[in-house]
Amino acid sequence: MEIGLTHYLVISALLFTLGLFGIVSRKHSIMVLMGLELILNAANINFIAFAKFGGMNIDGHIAAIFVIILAAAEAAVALAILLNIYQHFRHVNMDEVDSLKE
Amino acid sequence: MDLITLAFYFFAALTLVFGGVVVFSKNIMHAAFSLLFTFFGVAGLYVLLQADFLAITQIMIYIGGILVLIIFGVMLTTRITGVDVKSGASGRIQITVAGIVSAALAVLLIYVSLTTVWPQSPVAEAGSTVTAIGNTMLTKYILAFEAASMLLLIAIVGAAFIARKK
Amino acid sequence: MESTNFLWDLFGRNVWTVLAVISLPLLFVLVYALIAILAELKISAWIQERLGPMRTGPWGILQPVAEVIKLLQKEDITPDQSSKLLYNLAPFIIFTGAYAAFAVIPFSSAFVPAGIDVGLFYVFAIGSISAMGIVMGGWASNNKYSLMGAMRSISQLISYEIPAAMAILSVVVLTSSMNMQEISSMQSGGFWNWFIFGGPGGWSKLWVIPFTIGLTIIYFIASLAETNRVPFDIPEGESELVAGFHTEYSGMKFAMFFFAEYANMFVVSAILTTIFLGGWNSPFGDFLQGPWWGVFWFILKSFFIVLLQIWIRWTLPRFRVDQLMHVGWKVLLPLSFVCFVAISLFAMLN
Amino acid sequence: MAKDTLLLLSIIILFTPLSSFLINAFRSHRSGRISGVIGTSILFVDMILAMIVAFSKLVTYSDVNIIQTRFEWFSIGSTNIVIGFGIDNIAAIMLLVVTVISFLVHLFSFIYMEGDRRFPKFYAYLGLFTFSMLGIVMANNFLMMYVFWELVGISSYLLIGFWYEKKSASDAGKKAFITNRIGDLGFFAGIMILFMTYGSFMFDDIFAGIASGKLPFDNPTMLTLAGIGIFMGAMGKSAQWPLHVWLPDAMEGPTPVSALIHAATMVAAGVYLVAKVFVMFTADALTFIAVIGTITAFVSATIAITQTDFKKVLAYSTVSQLGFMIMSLGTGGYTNGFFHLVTHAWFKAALFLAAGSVIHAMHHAMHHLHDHHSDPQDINNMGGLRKKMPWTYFTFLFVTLALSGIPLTSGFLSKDGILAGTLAWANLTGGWHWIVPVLGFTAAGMTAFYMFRLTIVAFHGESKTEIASHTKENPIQIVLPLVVLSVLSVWFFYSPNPIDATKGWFHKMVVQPESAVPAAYQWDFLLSETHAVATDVHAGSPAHEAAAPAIAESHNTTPAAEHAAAHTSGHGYINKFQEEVHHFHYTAMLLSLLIAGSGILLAFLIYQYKIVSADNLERRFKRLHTFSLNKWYFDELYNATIIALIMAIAKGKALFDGYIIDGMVNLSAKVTRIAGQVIGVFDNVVIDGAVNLTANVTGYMGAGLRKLQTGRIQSYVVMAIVGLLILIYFFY
Repeated sequence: MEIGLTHYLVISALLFTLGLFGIVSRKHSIMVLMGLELILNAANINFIAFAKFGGMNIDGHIAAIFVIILAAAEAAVALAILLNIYQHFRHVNMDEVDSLKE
Repeated sequence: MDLITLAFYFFAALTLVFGGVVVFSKNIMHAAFSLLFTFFGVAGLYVLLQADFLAITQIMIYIGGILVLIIFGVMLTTRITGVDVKSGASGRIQITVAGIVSAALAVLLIYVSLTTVWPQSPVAEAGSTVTAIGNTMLTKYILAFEAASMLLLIAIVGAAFIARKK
Repeated sequence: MESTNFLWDLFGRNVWTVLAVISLPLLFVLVYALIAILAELKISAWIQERLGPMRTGPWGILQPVAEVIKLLQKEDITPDQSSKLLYNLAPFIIFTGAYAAFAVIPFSSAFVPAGIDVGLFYVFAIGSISAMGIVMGGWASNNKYSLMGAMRSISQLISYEIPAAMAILSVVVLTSSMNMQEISSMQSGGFWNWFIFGGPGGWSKLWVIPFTIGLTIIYFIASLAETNRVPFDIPEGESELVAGFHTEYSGMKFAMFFFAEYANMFVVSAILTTIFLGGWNSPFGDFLQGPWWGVFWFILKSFFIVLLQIWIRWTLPRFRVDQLMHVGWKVLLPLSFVCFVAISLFAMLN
Repeated sequence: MAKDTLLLLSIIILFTPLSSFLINAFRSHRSGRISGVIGTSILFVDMILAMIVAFSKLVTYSDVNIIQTRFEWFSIGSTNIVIGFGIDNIAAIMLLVVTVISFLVHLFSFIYMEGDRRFPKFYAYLGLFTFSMLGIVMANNFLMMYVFWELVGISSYLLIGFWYEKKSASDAGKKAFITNRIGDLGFFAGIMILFMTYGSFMFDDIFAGIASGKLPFDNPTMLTLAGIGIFMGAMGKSAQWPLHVWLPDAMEGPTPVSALIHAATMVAAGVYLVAKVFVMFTADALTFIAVIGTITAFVSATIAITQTDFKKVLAYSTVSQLGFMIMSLGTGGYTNGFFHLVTHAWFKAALFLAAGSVIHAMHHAMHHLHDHHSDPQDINNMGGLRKKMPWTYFTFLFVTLALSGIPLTSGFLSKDGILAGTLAWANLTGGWHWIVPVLGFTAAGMTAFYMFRLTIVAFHGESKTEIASHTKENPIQIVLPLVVLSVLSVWFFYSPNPIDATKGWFHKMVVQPESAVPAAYQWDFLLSETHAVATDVHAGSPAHEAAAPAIAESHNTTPAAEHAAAHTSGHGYINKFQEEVHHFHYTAMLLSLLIAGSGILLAFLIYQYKIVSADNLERRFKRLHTFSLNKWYFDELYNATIIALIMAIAKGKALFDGYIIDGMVNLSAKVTRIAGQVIGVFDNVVIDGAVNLTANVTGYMGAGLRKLQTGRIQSYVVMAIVGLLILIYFFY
């Protein structure tokens, strides 16, 4: 079978659900962040796949680039925030970060 | 089965298997390093999709940037006393729920992917995308491009401000 | 730029040809590494006014071979509490990163393993895989020196990547291409057309010569840092961190690191050669110009840079960490920006 | 000096003492001496400015009736409240009197109050008082007049009760204030009658209204009542019988205060007020004023005879002299009444400051002897001070002569004029009115008697106590004001002729204004000939306004009046009264000299040469003596009548309040409580039940739904995905 659009879509779907599972099932914030990256990658695969097969052409690439830019910015800010959270709580478990100030 | 198909399955497997490792690993460092391979696999898929610029961008930013950041984050926010650094799984109920929901979503998405009739267009000619991306970026998407540059600048300044020691 | 690879023309595209293309640089690297090790030993000896290895072979020229055999024979120790998988994986990752860069290096006008349009960008991106390998090995060793060495290495790599990127980008601005083969062919016609001297062009290029020379120096310094060579060898500074991220490695895996380091040295030298020193072009116009002579010139120039690196290693002392960061962020980065802006202006006005 | 400049300077003069008050009030916890320097120097500046303004008015603008300004303050509905200020001749003279005496008192107090722990506060109060008094002087409307009237009252209250640790002092302050309030009630009522009728507080508007023939409630009696009401204010301030009781008690305040406020300025405010609004008094009102003045003069003179407290004697003497002034105004002797105010201000201030000097010296001596029980103010503790304090003695003696009405003094000029005026008035009106000059002359004689009694007992002979023999003269800051003030009591300052002041500058400057009251309700002899003719011919016509030159601003009064008088009678007199006064001038002079001389002689016979025994006299007129000594039992009378009545009413009201009102309140409370209990049960069971039911239902629902709101992003993600699944399931 010729490798076509659906192949990529299926891979993207699986990667997306893996990312979703990572986000939902982990307490560690960085694990959640990793799950998020997986989801973004899944989305990007879709963009590129549609760029090639679905006629999105170069616009798909551009969209993917912006996704990557956003991912970079998000990772930088998120990790800075996590550092701060760690300084306060000595851990970064999402469900235990429950007070706004000391 | 030609080389391209083989490569596709190789990269798909690389992506999904290590994606699974990322998600299911009990060791957060293992998860982080598995992410390297996942990203690499995705980059490979991009190459197969004739998005060479995107593939290299993927390697450069995801591996050289985000992944490094994540590993730094792990190291700075976890007491690394030994090599087994727990990735902090939630309670069993939560994992079960997450599994069920994710599986349901996966089934649904795959079902949708397979059954929908996607608008297909003739496969684009292979060739360099760099020029095209550059031209489009600086004409059609110039505003978004500038906004993204501002966003990055602000993110850098903000991250540096937030993270510095009080 | 379709196919600048003579092997494709000779044998057509099949699995065997691909394998040959893939392994050719490996062969080269093996030979090169032996020579480079010997050079390192000998040059250090001469600089320190001693003879160096003399016993293995005439003037000790077989000493690198002996070293390799020694390393292969050594017991391969894996620390008990280490993360086994990652520990074993790290050297390969690093070597992969170093070796992957060879894919786009144009040895000759007729040979480049993969002539892709974004070659420079690719080289640059692939360097980060080495970084991942370093941190992987450092962490998996479960040794605080290793970990600290790895973290220092990463921060150093990130810091010096930016000046290096600015240098490369300046050339990209001048050439409007990231294809290394194209960049090389642009510099044909004598050393005066090399990008260290502003590339091909009329007399107006005199304005940018100071900046291009400056960028060459900046790139060279940054490349020293990226390969963790003296004076930027803090990640493996033996007086502080024993041996940095590869403290725990021994035997064959240590050899891999060693190998990767020398490969990296060659990669950065090759890039420098390609983008600033005319690549496979003869410095004297049509004199000794051609596909085969190109290989000669290219290897000669790259080797010259490698020797320069070795020379510096035995001449300069090591930086402190804060000095390192200072130089990277407060000296090289602004200077490279200045040069980049100047060159961009020039390119825009031309 | 332009008129605008003059008005501007006046405003500065008005507010300069206020700055002294503010500065000293805010540094009341700091060192004292600086406050004294600040207050005194500010008053010095003020005095210089006042002199400039006064001379400018009296010399440059002597023919201008009043230089004034008016502006709208605020408006209530369609009624605009207009106020303003202005300087006429009497105001200019009062400016001089007030600022000069105030400055001298400031200077005097520098030594007298030295060491007092509320020294800065004292100067602050003095500043406030001076400000208020200047406000009264400059006011050209009833509203401002009333406001500053009360301000003067409050600063007087503060100064009388300055040593409030002493119960008598704080009581005296309250008494002064409350008694004044009674008079002010009449004042306010009078103002309101006028305001309701004429819709303005401005003197000009009101006088013009009266002159145009418009009467309050169309009733001449109401005009008389308004006049009497306003005069009641003057009665309070100027301590007229029967509201005179506060002034002697006010001597509890520091002596410089007594000199400034209770001798020279504030108590003169009543007289000033009467003079200022003189043109609106009807004949009946004037008679009332004259009678009150006469009674005051006589009654207080009798009391002064027996008092032994140095300051009390002076206080009653002040009351008596104020009675003279009021009497003079009441009998139509406008100029002489005001003249007496001015001359009296100088020498009474001098008397009080001399008293202060004596008391200060006595205090020092007591301090020296470690005596803390004797009364430094009792004249029986003094004696022989003539040799100890020569400066004080001679100045005191001179001003005593002035007060007694001996020729070559200013007192003689003014008092003689007053007595001549009473004779003329009695002659012109006749009947029982003759009692006024009779009592006036008697009081004048008694004045001479008690003043010399005071002088002889306190200063002549040998020292009666140890304390008196240890006194010594005070420093220059105390003596200088005495000398200045007594020099100002020489006749020369007012008229070159030592026995007749009518040709002096004062009588030229202070001319009796034309009455605004319609001729029917005014003594005919007080109306000028032109006015009388005008009213005869065009009664009730607008000619009134034109014929009342005193009313219109910057109208040339003096020459006009003179011109008119010259035309009609040819005698140079404004009206018949002036002429009559002139006829009685020498009679009155001889009579008063005779009476004053005999008073002095009697005093010398009794107290200096002891030819007539004081004790014998006292025994023989035991009842009269006791009556006088106890001040005619006025305080007791008030206690027994007014205060007792008020207390009885209050008690009745308290009973009413306690039984009937409280009972009703308690009853309604009880009823409400019972109703409340019933409603409470209903509330608890039915309403609360319903509310609780709603609340519980909501609560349980909330508790159930709350579980969804975990605060964990992950569960939200799960829910979002579940929602997405459901949506896709239904719509795909």
